[in-house]
Amino acid sequence: MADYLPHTDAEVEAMLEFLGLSGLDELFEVVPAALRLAGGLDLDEGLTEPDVAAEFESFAARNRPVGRDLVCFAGAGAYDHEVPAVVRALATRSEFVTAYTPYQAEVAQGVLQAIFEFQTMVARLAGLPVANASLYDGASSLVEAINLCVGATGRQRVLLSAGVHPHWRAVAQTLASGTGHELEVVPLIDGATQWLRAPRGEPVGVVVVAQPNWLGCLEDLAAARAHADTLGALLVVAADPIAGGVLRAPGELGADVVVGEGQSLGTKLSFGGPYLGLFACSRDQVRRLPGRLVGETVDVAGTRAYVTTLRAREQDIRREKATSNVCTNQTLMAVTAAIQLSWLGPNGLAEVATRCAQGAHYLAEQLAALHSIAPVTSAPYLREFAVETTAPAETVLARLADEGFLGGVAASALAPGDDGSLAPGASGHTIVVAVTERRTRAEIDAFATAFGKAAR
Amino acid sequence: MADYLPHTDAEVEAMLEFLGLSGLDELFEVVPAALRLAGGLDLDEGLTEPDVAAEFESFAARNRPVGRDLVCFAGAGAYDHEVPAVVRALATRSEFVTAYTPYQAEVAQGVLQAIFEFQTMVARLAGLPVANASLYDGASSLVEAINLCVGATGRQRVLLSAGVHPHWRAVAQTLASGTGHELEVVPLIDGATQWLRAPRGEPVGVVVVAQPNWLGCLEDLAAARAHADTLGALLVVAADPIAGGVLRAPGELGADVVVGEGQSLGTKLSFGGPYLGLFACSRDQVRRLPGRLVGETVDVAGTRAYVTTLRAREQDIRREKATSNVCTNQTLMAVTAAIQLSWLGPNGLAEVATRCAQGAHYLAEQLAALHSIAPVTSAPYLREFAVETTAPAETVLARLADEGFLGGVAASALAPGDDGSLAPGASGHTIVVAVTERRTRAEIDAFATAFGKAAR
Amino acid sequence: MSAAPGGRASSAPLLGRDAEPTVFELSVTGRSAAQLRTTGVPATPLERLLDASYLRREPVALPEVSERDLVGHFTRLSHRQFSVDLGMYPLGSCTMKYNPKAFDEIAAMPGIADVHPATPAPLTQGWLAMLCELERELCAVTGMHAATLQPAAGAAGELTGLLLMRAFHAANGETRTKVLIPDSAHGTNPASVTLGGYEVVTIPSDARGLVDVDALRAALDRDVAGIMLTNPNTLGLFEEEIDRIAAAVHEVGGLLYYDGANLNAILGIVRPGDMGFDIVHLNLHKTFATPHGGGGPGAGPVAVSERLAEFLPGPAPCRTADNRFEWRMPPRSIGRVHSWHGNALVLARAHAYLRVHGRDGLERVAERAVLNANWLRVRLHDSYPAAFDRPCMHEVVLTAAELKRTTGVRALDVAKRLLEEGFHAPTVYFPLVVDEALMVEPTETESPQTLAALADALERIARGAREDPDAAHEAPRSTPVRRLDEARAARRLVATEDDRDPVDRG
Amino acid sequence: MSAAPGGRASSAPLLGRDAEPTVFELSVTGRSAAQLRTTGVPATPLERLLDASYLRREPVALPEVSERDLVGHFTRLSHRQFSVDLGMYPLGSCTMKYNPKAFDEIAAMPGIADVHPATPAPLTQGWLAMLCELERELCAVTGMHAATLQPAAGAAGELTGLLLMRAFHAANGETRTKVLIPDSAHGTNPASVTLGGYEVVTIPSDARGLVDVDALRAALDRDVAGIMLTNPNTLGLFEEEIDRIAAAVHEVGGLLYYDGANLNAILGIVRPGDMGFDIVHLNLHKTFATPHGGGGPGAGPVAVSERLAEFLPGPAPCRTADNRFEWRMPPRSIGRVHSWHGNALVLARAHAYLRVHGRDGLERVAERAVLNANWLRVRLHDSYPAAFDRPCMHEVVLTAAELKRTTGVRALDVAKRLLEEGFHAPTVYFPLVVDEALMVEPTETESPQTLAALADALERIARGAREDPDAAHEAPRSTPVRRLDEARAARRLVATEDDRDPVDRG
Ligand SMILES: Cc1ncc(COP(=O)(O)O)c(C=O)c1O
Ligand SMILES: Cc1ncc(COP(=O)(O)O)c(C=O)c1O
Repeated sequence: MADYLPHTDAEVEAMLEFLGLSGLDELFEVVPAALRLAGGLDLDEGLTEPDVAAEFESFAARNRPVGRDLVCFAGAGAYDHEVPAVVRALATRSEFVTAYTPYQAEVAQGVLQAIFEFQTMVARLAGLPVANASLYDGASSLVEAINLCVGATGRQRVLLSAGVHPHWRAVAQTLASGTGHELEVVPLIDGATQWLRAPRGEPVGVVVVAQPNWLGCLEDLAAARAHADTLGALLVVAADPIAGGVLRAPGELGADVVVGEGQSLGTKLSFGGPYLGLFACSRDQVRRLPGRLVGETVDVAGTRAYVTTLRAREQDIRREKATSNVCTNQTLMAVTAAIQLSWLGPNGLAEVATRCAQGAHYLAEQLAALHSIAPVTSAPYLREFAVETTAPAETVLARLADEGFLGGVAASALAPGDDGSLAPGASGHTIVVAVTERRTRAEIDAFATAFGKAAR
Repeated sequence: MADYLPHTDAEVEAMLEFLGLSGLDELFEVVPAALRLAGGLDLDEGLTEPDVAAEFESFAARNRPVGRDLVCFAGAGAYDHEVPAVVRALATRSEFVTAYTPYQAEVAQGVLQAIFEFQTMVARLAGLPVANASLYDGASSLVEAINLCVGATGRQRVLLSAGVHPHWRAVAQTLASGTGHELEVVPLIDGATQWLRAPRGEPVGVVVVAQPNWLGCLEDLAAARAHADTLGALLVVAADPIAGGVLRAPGELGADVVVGEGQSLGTKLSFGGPYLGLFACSRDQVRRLPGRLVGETVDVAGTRAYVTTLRAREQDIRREKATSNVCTNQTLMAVTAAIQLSWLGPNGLAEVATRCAQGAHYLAEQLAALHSIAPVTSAPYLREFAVETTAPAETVLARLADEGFLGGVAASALAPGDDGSLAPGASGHTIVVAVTERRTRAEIDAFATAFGKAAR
Repeated sequence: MSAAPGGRASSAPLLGRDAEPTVFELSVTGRSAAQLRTTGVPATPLERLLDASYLRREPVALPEVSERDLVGHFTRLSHRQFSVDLGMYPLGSCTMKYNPKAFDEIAAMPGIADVHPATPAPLTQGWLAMLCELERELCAVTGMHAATLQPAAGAAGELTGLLLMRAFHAANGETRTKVLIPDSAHGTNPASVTLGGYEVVTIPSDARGLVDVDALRAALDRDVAGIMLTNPNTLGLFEEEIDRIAAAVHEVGGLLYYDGANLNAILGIVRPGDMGFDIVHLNLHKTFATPHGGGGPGAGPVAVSERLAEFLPGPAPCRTADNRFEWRMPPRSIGRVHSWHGNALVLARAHAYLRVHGRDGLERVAERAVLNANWLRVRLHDSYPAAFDRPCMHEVVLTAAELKRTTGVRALDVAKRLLEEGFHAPTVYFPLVVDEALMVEPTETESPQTLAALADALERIARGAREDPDAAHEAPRSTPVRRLDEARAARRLVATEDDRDPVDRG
Repeated sequence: MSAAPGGRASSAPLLGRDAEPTVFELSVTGRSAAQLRTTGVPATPLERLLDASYLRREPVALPEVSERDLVGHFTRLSHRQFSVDLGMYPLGSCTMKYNPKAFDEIAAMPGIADVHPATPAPLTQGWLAMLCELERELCAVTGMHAATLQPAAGAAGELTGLLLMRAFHAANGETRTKVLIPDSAHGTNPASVTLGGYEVVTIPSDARGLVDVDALRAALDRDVAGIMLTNPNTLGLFEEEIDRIAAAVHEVGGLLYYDGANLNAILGIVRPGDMGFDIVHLNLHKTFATPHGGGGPGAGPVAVSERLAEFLPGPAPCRTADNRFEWRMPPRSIGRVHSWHGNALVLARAHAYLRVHGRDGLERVAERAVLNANWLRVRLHDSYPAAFDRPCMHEVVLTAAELKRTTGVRALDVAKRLLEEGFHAPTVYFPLVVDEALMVEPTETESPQTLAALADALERIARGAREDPDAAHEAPRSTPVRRLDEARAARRLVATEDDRDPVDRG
């Protein structure tokens, strides 16, 4: 009998006696007898911690992680960036890990100030004045951005570039079944979103574009802004925070809302979660902001202090009229990101982005030189690009795994073949390949060689 | 250029200017030019943390650790006991890890109270009233115990059971070259120390016995006490703290000083260090106690508080007349042990010891049943025992490693063949095998099978 | 906008007692902590790889600090933060139980944590197997048929559940418009209903603190898509008439949604499925002890009865005939609700928790949680009566209304005084239906001694309120900061370093 | 003697501010935290395996706590503890620099940390290779020929060095009896000399704070086995006449021992070997940033010149001709000085530190350490003059003698006031030769901003001493506890829970 319950039998007895009860069962007398579970839950008996750890060792043995097992060339929304020990050591301090949402600010200045710092960093990255305390992931930030813009414009029609991550688009589509927003995907041609001059029909409230897009291509944000202006719509940019270390800030190029996936900022690949939804917007929209916002103030003694603010937007106060239903968010990842970005600093972040670009271009050169394989688009790219393979993408990846590489992401695994982002029919043979600053020249050389063989 | 230095170049310049210096070199003008190192140290240029981590990954790859690589049946002074995540999480809190010796008690109550608790636990384990805040390892505790007893009795002659760990005896011998103590080894016969009625020569000041001894055999402490009494000597017992969970406390059986190796109490195998020297003694000897001692007191407001006490014994006050030269000790391991023992509790510690005994006896049964291999002595044992092999011990261990077992410790690797603990000539073919509570029946069964094959 | 030249000192006063500068204030131009791997990749200038029009002119104005100052700063911030590991956190509705450290290590195993989410399924069989086991366990605990693990928190689970409701009715050719919610419900419920495209209809509580069944009946018609309930409800009371409620809702073709925030109370005692619920979300970060992280991450899987299973989000992990695992899209799936597969590491921790506890352990959890809450309820009866004077489940909502009337000391003051006493405060002013509510959830991992200490402190506070009410208004005084000017925070919004008045900077 | 029935509450007041009960006081009979692996080994009763005469009747009276209370207790204790990670620790002679977190992870790698020390050498080639590299690095840094890595701390290194001295002289057929030590030496030096079987002869410092070379010469004869020095000495001053000292000692056949506690000042600048030293210990826990652990572990390797190498302790890791590694006993080894191979994980961390810094980085370390100390010396000149008014190395010994004379505020009071200001105190009253000594070692990892803040605080304290000397005597007030009754601790020794007066218990 292993558990975390302190009560000794004698204590349970004493407590029951205090309550005038003769058994634990009586605590549940209010539960109608007919509903009571007979025979207990259909679960095994409890194990001890070391037994359970052994079970997890065997789960782990049936996975192929990056690192000592596979050298990672996969990206497509989740990246193998350096996370130093110092960030892990600080972000796992139990005061951050085992606290709840900072409802009692007097004893939550640690988390509150860290979020304030996080907000500042995200806002500066985005080039916008306000950022919130995080949302679930990139997809949920996108959805909230659309909701915000629809609310602000009163228009439910949304133009979504096919360059936005296919999963994010899928989530937006799912949640639109509740809100009733109309999503229209605008296709890519040669890696760039092809905005139609004047789409027919209802007035458009929101235009969404990704920078870089999910195939790694850099988009022309000025064109997206101009398009949104023509339509009288607000512009949402789904921006990668690492690329943001060297690319112009979307806010400066006219984005009204910037969203992003913050996994790259200190969080492990984690099989996809918990990740970190980034969200920044213009000052005008702050009362529509979803989720928590930390503000600076003073206490009764005049000492600087932090507190969640503009709470009247939130569900616990505003209920059905709230800007969003989010309550629990991804605070620990936000704190982690604040630590990681402080570790990187301005030059470190720029250096990481630059090294990604150098690595990706070096790989492209090698693939071209050794195997005449070129990116499928001529668009400029930073950290990743798509290539076509003769063998089916899944076969290629399986062969590469045998050689010790996570060789990229099959486009078809993420997006249906015809989602507008690729040439028709190409997706079953397309792999998106990413190179981060952690990849050495030797790894890239070995990968380029292996890739040529595997791709045939 | 990767390092941990905050100074920017501009700051260095400003500081030099403030000092009226024109270069960093001038800081070292006091160093005679002839002595100054020309051309820098004969070391490589610095690397970055991830580069160095990669080097350590490759060192690690050239070791065979216990756990996923080798199933551990080795002991002989270092044991593979359960250390739960909770102990690691608490003992690695940076307040404990990055503090210095608690010189300023007002800001060191965390470490001081933890040591006070540790002292209480060690004293209760030993069955003696006082324990110190730790020494380097089992061997250093033994040496300090001998020094204490010599000091107390004024007699430099020491009888050392051959059952005491050979390395500890070796250390005592090395350090005796400074103190001039005369160490005599008393041999084992069939695993038990063979005290001579009345050894000739100088009066004996100290008698030392191990419980269990290094071959795993339980000794008769009452006989050792009686022998010490006959000689008018003090009795030192080198006791294993895990075995202490079920064995009678040496202090209750008359030990004047109890020493031990505390590695089993929450510290990993760590290739031999840092470990933990345990030291407890009777109240009479407290002013001869080596090392730090924490005592309880109150602050000016009457609040209970802890402080290092009886400091007049220590080297920083007493200098050449100090009871010991120890300064830095193994505090972090002592704090770890306090946490581990609190996690175990009275019943947990007894359960661990009992399971060791069950595992060791089960292994012995299997070896006997499958291969007619029996322990080399008929003495009772708890966690380990010695067996003889037909093939040389080193060959047997190499074969077992190929099967995934760390199969024990070759007696000859620790002790010269003729140190009095084994039958003459037996040591090259003797392996000391340990079984802890972490070994499953399946592991023991597989090991017993493999051992029989390997031992031939 | 960038760091103050010169920066501030890193060494701030001791043990969390003094204000800590922001990391930007510690920043000095040119300082840095980052160390990257030496790769040997040719360092082609970026301008040769990308057109300058894409590139920013200045790097992002992030802090520039040494690793030493980084460590000092965030370590000191951690000393200004209460947490479960520091003491009792009786925050009602939040189930702040002890988070076992063993699961931190499990969630950090390289074979678990370092897996890319787009790794092909044949290379992630361990993860898929674990998620399938967890789905089965959640179904066993809730009495449901199938579950999605994608929702990242309770609220995301709610919205997923409402979209399932919508898909179900749509598949039946129905367009229903309303969802019923009791007035004691958590704010996420109505907010989710709106996002689900439904209208909220609020059902009052009766004098017992339970759903007013007559009012419920009156609200029911064929426009009602369903009802969202938690049982025990947010007053900590078991809805005894749940079977009647279920029958009534089902009768008009509505569905019952179970908000799992309070599931801790009934683990192994009664299952939502057996009470008649069709859709259940679980808050793994409450019930199954995954740490809250100062506000997240969580995980809010949704389990459903058989007739709703085909609508679940996907792709979902599935076991194949030959005992392998793959991703499959449920036939009439509403689609994806997460960027990847949900908060996977949180799911892993929950599975570990479930394996350690098992059938026997979970039942003990519920029993001890309910025992602790009732002990506090009875013990505190004279100073803080329960809002509804009947046996409670895992939490109890006390009221300070009488205290306020006689002394002027409000629930908020009691909460702040409790901070001084070393406890986190209960949830206050929720549920909204109780005047001066103090919602206390001790959880099962607190000992009788800790309960007694909490009760002592609360009674001391009540006595103190009579003797010196001002002291309570002044509380807390011993915390890292004192009561905040929240109005100023909203009025003069300073949400980033760049919003600060120039005078307040540096 | 065993736990108080009922125990105390776990939840103690907030953030380290209040006294924490001992873990024994939290104990309740029957409670437990331990969880052991399920093994399937037959659970034969112990009495059947061992004669009852060996067995204790009662289990050891250890605490009985839940895992939750265990975590609460030690987390709260950690909040009552200052550390490098929380702030500046200018403790002279202790080199409390930043301890890089990367090395915590390196020291925890399973292939490093989970290796049994008796694993045969063919299975630990990685460890042996690393230790060989470290030995080479330590020799490069000190200008020595070979080193032992066994000593577990500086004092253990000293004793090892003295035994090497003894073995060396013995091999030359000499029995020398005395070892010279300057009056400013650390207490471990004389204590080690005694344990080495030598008599201590104290050499006075001269007016410059350096060894009085004339006094030294006067003390030298053929009974002198050697001299122990640290350079820079404990006053932070470089012994400029080290070559003359070395020549004089060598002339009488003595050896020079270098106490490496202050090596940080001269890394890459000058090597002990080049100064004429024969034996050097290093404090890896000072110079190479391995964390002090609240008082240990450390590591005190001893490096020696070629003529002493054959006496080094063993077995020592050695590279063989075919580039493998094995353990070898030096030909005339003094023997073992550690249970195994030394504090191996501390050694691993130091190797990592040396690899990250390299030749260039180590020199920067020394430069910045000396720059910081001199900046403080000059900046504080008016309020706390240096005991010896000349350029210092990595640390400076200030004196509060004048402050005491004019205000009654002593070095101790200054130290306690500094605690209130959020800094650890400097080392006080050491070295003994300085009146009211405040020995300040900032280390190189503190920024100019932090130095300025320390200086500001010290000046504030000096000013305050003039205005209100009592306040300084009362300090510290904002720390977890205030000044202690140290006399009572010694008079009524309470060294364990069982020593406490019955009234103080529970
Ligand atoms: C009753 C109730 N329902 C729903 C939620 C929302 O859950 P989450 O915060 O995980 O989104 C909460 C959380 O506090 C709750 O207490
Ligand atoms: C000058 C000096 N020598 C020797 C030592 C002793 O070193 P250790 O504490 O590692 O035994 C110290 C430690 O404070 C010291 O400062």
